[in-house]
Amino acid sequence: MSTNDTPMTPAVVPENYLNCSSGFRSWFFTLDHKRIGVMYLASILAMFLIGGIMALMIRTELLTQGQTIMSSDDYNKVFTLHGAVMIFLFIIPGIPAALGNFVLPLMLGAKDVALPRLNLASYHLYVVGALVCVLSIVLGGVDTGWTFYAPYSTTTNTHVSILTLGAFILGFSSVFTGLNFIVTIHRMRPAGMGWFDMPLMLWALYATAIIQVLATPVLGITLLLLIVERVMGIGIFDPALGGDPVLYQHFFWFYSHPAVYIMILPAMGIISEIISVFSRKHIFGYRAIAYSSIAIAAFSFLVWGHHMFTSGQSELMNMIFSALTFSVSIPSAVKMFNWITTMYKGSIRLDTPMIYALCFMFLFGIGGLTGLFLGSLATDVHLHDTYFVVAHFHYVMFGGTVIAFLAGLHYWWPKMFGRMYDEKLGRISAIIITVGFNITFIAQFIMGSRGMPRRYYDYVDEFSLLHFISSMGSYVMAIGFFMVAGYLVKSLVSGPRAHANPWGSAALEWQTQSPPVHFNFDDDPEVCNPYDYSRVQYDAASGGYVRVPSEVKPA
Amino acid sequence: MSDSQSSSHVDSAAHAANPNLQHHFDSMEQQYESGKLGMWLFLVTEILLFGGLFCAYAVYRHNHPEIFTYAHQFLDKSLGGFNTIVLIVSSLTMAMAVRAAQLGQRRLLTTCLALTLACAFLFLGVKFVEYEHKWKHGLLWGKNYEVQGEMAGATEALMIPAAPSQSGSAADVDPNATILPRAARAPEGLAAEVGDHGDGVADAADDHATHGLEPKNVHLFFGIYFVMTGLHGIHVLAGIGVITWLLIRSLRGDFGPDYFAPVDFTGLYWHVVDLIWIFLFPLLYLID
Amino acid sequence: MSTHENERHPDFGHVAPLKALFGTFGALLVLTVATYGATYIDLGPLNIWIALGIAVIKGSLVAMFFMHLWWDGKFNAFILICGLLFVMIFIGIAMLDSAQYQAELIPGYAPAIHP
Amino acid sequence: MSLSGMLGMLTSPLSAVSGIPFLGRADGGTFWLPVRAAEGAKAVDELFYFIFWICLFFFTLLMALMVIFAIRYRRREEGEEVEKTPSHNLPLEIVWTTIPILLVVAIFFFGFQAYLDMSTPPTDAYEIQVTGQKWKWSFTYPNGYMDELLHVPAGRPVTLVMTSEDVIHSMSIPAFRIKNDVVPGRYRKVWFTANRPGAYDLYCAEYCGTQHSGMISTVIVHEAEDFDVWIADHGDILGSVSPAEGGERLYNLLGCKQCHSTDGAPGVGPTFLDLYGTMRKIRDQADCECDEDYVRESVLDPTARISQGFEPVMPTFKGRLKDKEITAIIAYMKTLSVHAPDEPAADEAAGEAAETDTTETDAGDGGE
Ligand code: HEA
Ligand code: HEA
Ligand code: HEC
Ligand code: CUA
Ligand SMILES: [Cu+2]
Repeated sequence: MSTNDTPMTPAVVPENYLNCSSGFRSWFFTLDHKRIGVMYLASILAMFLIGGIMALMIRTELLTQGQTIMSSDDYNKVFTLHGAVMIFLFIIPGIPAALGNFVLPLMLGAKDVALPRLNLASYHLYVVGALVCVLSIVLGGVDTGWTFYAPYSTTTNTHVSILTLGAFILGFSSVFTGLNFIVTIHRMRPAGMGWFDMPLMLWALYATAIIQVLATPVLGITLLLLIVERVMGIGIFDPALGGDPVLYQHFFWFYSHPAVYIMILPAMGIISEIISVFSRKHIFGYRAIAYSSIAIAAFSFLVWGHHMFTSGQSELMNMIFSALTFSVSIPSAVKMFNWITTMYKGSIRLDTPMIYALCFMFLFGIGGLTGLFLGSLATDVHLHDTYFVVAHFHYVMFGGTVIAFLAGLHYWWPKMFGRMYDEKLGRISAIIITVGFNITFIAQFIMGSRGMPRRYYDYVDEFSLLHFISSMGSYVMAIGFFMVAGYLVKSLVSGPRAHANPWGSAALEWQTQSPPVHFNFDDDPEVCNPYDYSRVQYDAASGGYVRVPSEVKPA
Repeated sequence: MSDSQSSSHVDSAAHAANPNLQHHFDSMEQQYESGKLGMWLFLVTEILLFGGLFCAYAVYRHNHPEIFTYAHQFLDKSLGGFNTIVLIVSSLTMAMAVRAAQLGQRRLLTTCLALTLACAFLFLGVKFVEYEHKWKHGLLWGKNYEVQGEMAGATEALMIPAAPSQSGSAADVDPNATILPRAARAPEGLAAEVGDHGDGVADAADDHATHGLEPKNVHLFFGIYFVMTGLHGIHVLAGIGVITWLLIRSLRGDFGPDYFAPVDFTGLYWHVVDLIWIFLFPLLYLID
Repeated sequence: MSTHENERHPDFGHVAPLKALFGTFGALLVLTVATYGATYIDLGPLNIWIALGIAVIKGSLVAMFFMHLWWDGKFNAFILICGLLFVMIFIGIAMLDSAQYQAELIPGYAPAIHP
Repeated sequence: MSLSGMLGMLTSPLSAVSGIPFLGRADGGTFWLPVRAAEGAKAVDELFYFIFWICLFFFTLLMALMVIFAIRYRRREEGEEVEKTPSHNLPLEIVWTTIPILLVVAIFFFGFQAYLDMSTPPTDAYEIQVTGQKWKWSFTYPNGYMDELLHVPAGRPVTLVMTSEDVIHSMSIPAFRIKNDVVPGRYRKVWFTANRPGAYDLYCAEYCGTQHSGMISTVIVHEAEDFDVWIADHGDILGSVSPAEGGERLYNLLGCKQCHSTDGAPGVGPTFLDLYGTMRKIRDQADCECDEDYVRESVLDPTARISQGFEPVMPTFKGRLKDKEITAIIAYMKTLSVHAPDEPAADEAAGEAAETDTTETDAGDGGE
C-alpha cells in the first residue's frame, strides 16, 4: 500500500526499453534481452492459460462419475496435453526464459546476455516448437500421457510424432537459454563481483542452466528415437520388435527428473531474493544456499530411477535410486531452514511478493515432504501412479514453481513495466489461489493414498466425494487467477508509476530506472553486496528506496 | 592467454577499431572467450545427444552380443576405415584452417577450408555407397530387415548355434518354438559384392563360425547402425553447410588475426563430428 | 612458443604450433591402423576394451591439440569431462539395470518380427 | 535381531499413535490408507506413518516459526532499523543438515527393508498366471481355469506371474499395497498373502489407452477351505455348464467381446449377432458360408480369409484355445444367430444343451 498512493507520477514517461522503438519487427527481431523476456512472458502466460483451461476440463470431467463432459478418448488427450503444455511450454521456460532473461543481465549490471542472437534464436525456436505442439492439438491431439511411454506411444494412432517433434524443438530452445546463461554469468560479471557476491537468483539460474545443458540433449535423442520408431519402426523401444520398453523409461527420466529441478531451482532463487528483501535482512547462510543449488543440480542426475520403482527396473537399481533420491532432499531442506532463519528478527513487509513467498514455503514444504513418501521404496509401490503422485507434483510444480513465478512476477513487475498493480487485490488473490489450491490437491492426496489411480477417466464410488471437492477447489483457484490477470492488465494500462526501487532491494537491477533504458544502465551501477540493506534507505519524498552514498554509511 | 595490450581504458578505442565487436562486450577478447565457452557447452550437448545412442548401443550389445558379432560382418571394415582416415584428414585441414585464419594467411585458409569440404563430401559419398548396399540387400531396421540377394542363402538345415553368448537368451532359442528363423551365409555374398575389400570380412566370418543359425532380432543392430550413422551423417551435412559459408566469407576476406572466431568455433564443431566417428568406427565395424 | 616471422599474431586465442598439429595427425593415423590391426588379434572380451582404449586416446588427442584444450583455459576441459561423466553414468546405470532384468525376458519375444 | 524385528520395534509405538480413533479404523485402514487385506501391508502402513510423523513434525515446526516471525517481526513503518544478526552460523547449519540426513537414512532403510520382503516371493507360493491386454485382465489358475476375477485363498502366499499382450499395464491392488508393471515380452512377478476375506478393487495403474480406467477387476479373497472348493468347482471352464454357456464365458474371457458385439452393434470385427450360417463376403476370395470350419479357421488363422469391410487385425488364438473350446464358442454363436441350421434361437436352455452336446461330438475331432 505504501507505494500505491504515492503522488509521484512524472508527467512524461522517460525513454525506456518499452517505448524506445515500436512496431512488430522491433519486438520480434529484437536482440534486447528485456524485450525477449517480455515476449517469453506473454507466450508462456498464454500457454498457461491453455494448460489451465485444460486442467479445468479435467476437473470438470471428474466432477461426477462416468461421462460428464467428454469421452474417455478426449479425456486422455486432454490430460496428456495439459501435462505437455504445462511442462514443456509453460513451466520449463517459465522462470528462466521469461523472468530470468529479463533480470539476469540487469543483476550483473551488464548490457545484455553474452549471446543475444542465440537468445533470440531460442525464442524463435520456442515459438516454432509451440506452434508445432499446437498443430498436434489442432490435428486431433495425443493420448499417451506427457511421458510418452513406449510401446503405447509407438503404437497409438494419435499425433505423437508431431507433439514430440514440438517438444524436441522446445528442447533446443531450452538448451540455448541455459547455455547463454552460463556464458553470461562466466564472462559478463562486472569487476568486483566475485562468484560469492552474486545474488542467489544468479546461482539458481546457473544451476538450472547446468541441468538444461546436460540433460535436455538426452530428451532430444529420446524423442528423436521415438519419432524414428514411429515413422520407420526401428524397434529399439518396441518389445514387439525385440526392443526394450524399460530402456525408454530410463531415457525419458534421465532428462525428466533433472527437468523437475529445472523447474524448481529458479523458483528457489526467486524466493531467496524476496525473503531477504522483504525481511530487510541479509540472507542467512548465503554459501549454503548457493552450494545447495549446485548440489541439487548435480544430484538430480543420479535419481531418475525413482520414477521406475515398479516398472520392471531391477531391485538393485531400485535400492540405489531410492538412496540417492533422499540425497536431493537434503539441500532442499537446507534452503528451507535458511529462508525461515532469514526472517528471524527481520523487518518483515507483507507485500504481495512476500505473501507469495510465504505461500511457497507452505506449499513446497508439503510437496517436497510428500516426495519422501515416494522416494521410499515400500511406500512408493503403493503410491506410484496414484493421485498421491499427482498431488505431490502439483504441490511442487504449482505450489512451488508457479507460486514462486507469481512471486517473481509481482516482484519484478514494477521493474518490467514501470507500473504498480493493485496491492490489495494482489494479496487477496494470492490467498484465494493458495486456498483453492489446497482444497484441490489435499483431496487428491487422500484419494491417492487410498488407491485412486491417476490418468483415470472414471472412478469407483468411494472417491466421488473427494473428486467433487477437488473439482470445486480448482474453480476457486481459477477465480483467483482471473483476478490476477485482471489487475495485472489494469496495471499495464493505468497503474501508478513505479519507483526505481519500490521494495528496497540492494541488487543491481534496482539501480536503474523502472522500466530500464534500452541498454539497461545510464551509468555503470555500483557493485555491492546484494543483501546489505544498510545503504538502501527509504525516501519518503519519492515513495521508494534510494542508495545513500558510502561516505555517509560505510558498508 | 591475453597479450594484455587491452586494458579497460583502451576499450572505447577497440570499439571504434573493430566493427565485429558487439555493443555489449567490452573487448574482442571477452567476446571471443564468451563465444568459445558457448561453443564448448554446445559441443557437450552434442556429446550427450549421441550419448543416448551410445547408451542404446551399449545396452543391446551387452545383452545380445550374438546379434552384434553376427551382424557387424555385413558392414565393410575397409570402407569404414577409409572414412575414418578421410575424417582425420579433414580434421587436420580444419585445424590448419583455424591456424591460417588466426595468422591471417588468407590463401591457406581458403585452401584448407576447401579441402575440409572436399573430405566431408567424400565421407558422405562413401557413406552413400554403404547405405545403398545395405538397402539393396534388405539389411535394414525393424520389419524392413529382409535379407535378400546372395545373402539369403538357405541354410535352415544347419543347426549350429549362433555365436556364443553370455546372456543365455540366445542359448534358449528353441528352433521349434517359433517360425523358422532366417539364416544367411552372410560374408561370402558381401565379399563378392564389395570386391577387393572383401577378404578381411570373409576371414573374420570363418573365424567365428557364424554360418549357422542367424540370431534373433538381428534387425536391432541395423536399427542402431542406421540411427547412429544417420545422425552423424546429418551432422556432417550441417558441417558442410557451415564450412561452405566460411569458405565464402574467407574468399571475401573477412577473417584475420582480429576476427577468426567463426572459423575457430566451426573447427571445434567439426572436430567433435570427427571425434564421434572415432568411436562409431570401432564400435560398429570392428567388433572382434 | 610458435616460431613465426611475417604473420601477425592475434591478440588473444592460442595459435597451435604446426608441429603439434601434424604430430597429432600422424598419431591418429597410426592409431587407426592399430585399431584395425587389433581386430586380428583375438583377446576375447578384452577386444572391445582395447578398441575403446585406442578410441579414447585418439579422442583425447583430437580434443587436446586440434581443439586447443591443451592450451585453453581449463574450464572448457572441465565442461567436456563433466559431459562425458554424465554420459558414462547414464550408460553405466542403464546397462547395469537391463543386465539385471534379463532373466525376466521371454526368450526371443518379438511377435511383430516372427508372426 | 532380524532387521524386520528392528523395524517392528521402532515403528510399533508409531503405529500405536497412528491408531488414534480419528485415524484408525477396524478394517485396518485409516484416514489416509485403505483397508488392509494382506500380511505385507502392515509394514508399508507403518512406514507410511513413520514418514508421516516426521514430515508433520518438520512441517509444523517450520510453518509455526514462519508465521510467528511474520507476525512478530512485521515492519511497522518504513525506514525502521533492523537489529544486526549474524548472516550465518556454521554449527547451526551443520546440525540442521545432519538431523535430516539421519532421518532420511532411516526412511530409506525401512523402505528398502519392506520392499525386499515384498519382492521376494516364497518358493511354495500358489501361482496364478495373469495376462493383461487392452483393457482387461485374465487370470489362469494352475488347473487351466480362466477367470476375469482374481480369486485367492486367505492365509496362503500367492504369486502372480504376469505378462502383457500389447502395451504396458500395471497390476495394482491397493488393499494389498502391491503394484507391479506388466510388461510385454517379460514375465513379472508379484506376491502377497491375503488375510482378510472379502472383495477388493484391482486396478490397472499404468496408462494404456482408451479404457485404461475401465481395466478394473476385483480380487476375491476366499477363506482357505472355501477356495479349495471353489477351484475344484471351476477346474474346467466347460465342465459344469452347457457348451453354449461355456462359449459365452470364453467370449467374455478371451477378449472376443472387445471386437465382436452380440447385439449387432458395429465394432472392430463383425458382430456375432446373426453371423453364423450366413454367406460372408471375403476380400479377394470367393464368398463362403460361415460354418463351423470357417469359424474354426477364423479363430486359428484369422488372416486366411478376411471379411470384406474389416481390417486383418484379429490376433490368432492358435495355441490358446483347445478344440473343445472352439466348439463351445461355435455353440454360443449359434445361439446368437437365426440362421443357425437346426436350432431355433429361442430354444429352452435345457434343449439347447442337449442340442449342442451332439454338436460337440460331431465337431470335436480329436479335441482334448
Ligand atoms: C518442481 C518439480 C518437482 C520437485 C522439486 C520434486 C521434488 C521431489 N520429488 Fe518429485 N515429481 C515431480 C516433480 C517434482 N518433484 C513430478 C512432475 C513427478 C511425476 C512425474 C510423472 O510421473 O508424471 C514427480 C514424481 C516423483 C517420484 C515418483 C513417484 C512415482 O511415480 O511413483 C518421486 C519418488 O521418489 C519423487 C520424489 C521427489 C523428492 C524426494 C523430491 C525432493 O527434491 C523434495 C525435497 C524437499 C523437501 C524434503 C521439503 C523441504 C524440506 C523440509 C520441509 C525440511 C525437512 C526435511 C527433511 C526431514 C528431509 N517425485
Ligand atoms: C506446471 C505444471 C502444472 C500445473 C500448473 C498444473 C495445474 C493444474 N493441474 Fe495438472 N498436471 C500436470 C502439470 C501441471 N498441472 C502434469 C505434468 C500432469 C500429468 C499429466 C499426465 O498424466 O500425463 C497433470 C495432471 C493433472 C491431473 C491428473 C489427471 C489424471 O491423472 O487423470 C489433474 C486432475 O485433477 C490436474 C489438475 C490440475 C489443476 C486443477 C490445475 C490448476 O492448478 C490450474 C489452474 C490454472 C488456471 C485456472 C489457469 C488460469 C490462467 C490464467 C487466467 C492466465 C493468466 C494468468 C496470469 C496473468 C497470472 N492435473
Ligand atoms: C482385435 C480384435 C479382435 C478380437 C480380440 C477377436 N476378433 Fe474375431 N475378428 C476381428 C476382425 C477385425 C475380423 C474381420 C476380419 C477377418 O475376417 O479376419 C474378425 C473375424 C472373425 C470371424 C469371422 C467372421 C467373418 O465374418 O469373417 C470369427 C468367427 C471371429 N472373428 C471370431 C472371434 C473369436 C471367437 C474371438 C475370441 C476368441 C475373436 N474373434 C477375437 C477382430 C477380432
Ligand atoms: Cu491397462 Cu491401464
Ligand atoms: Cu523425479
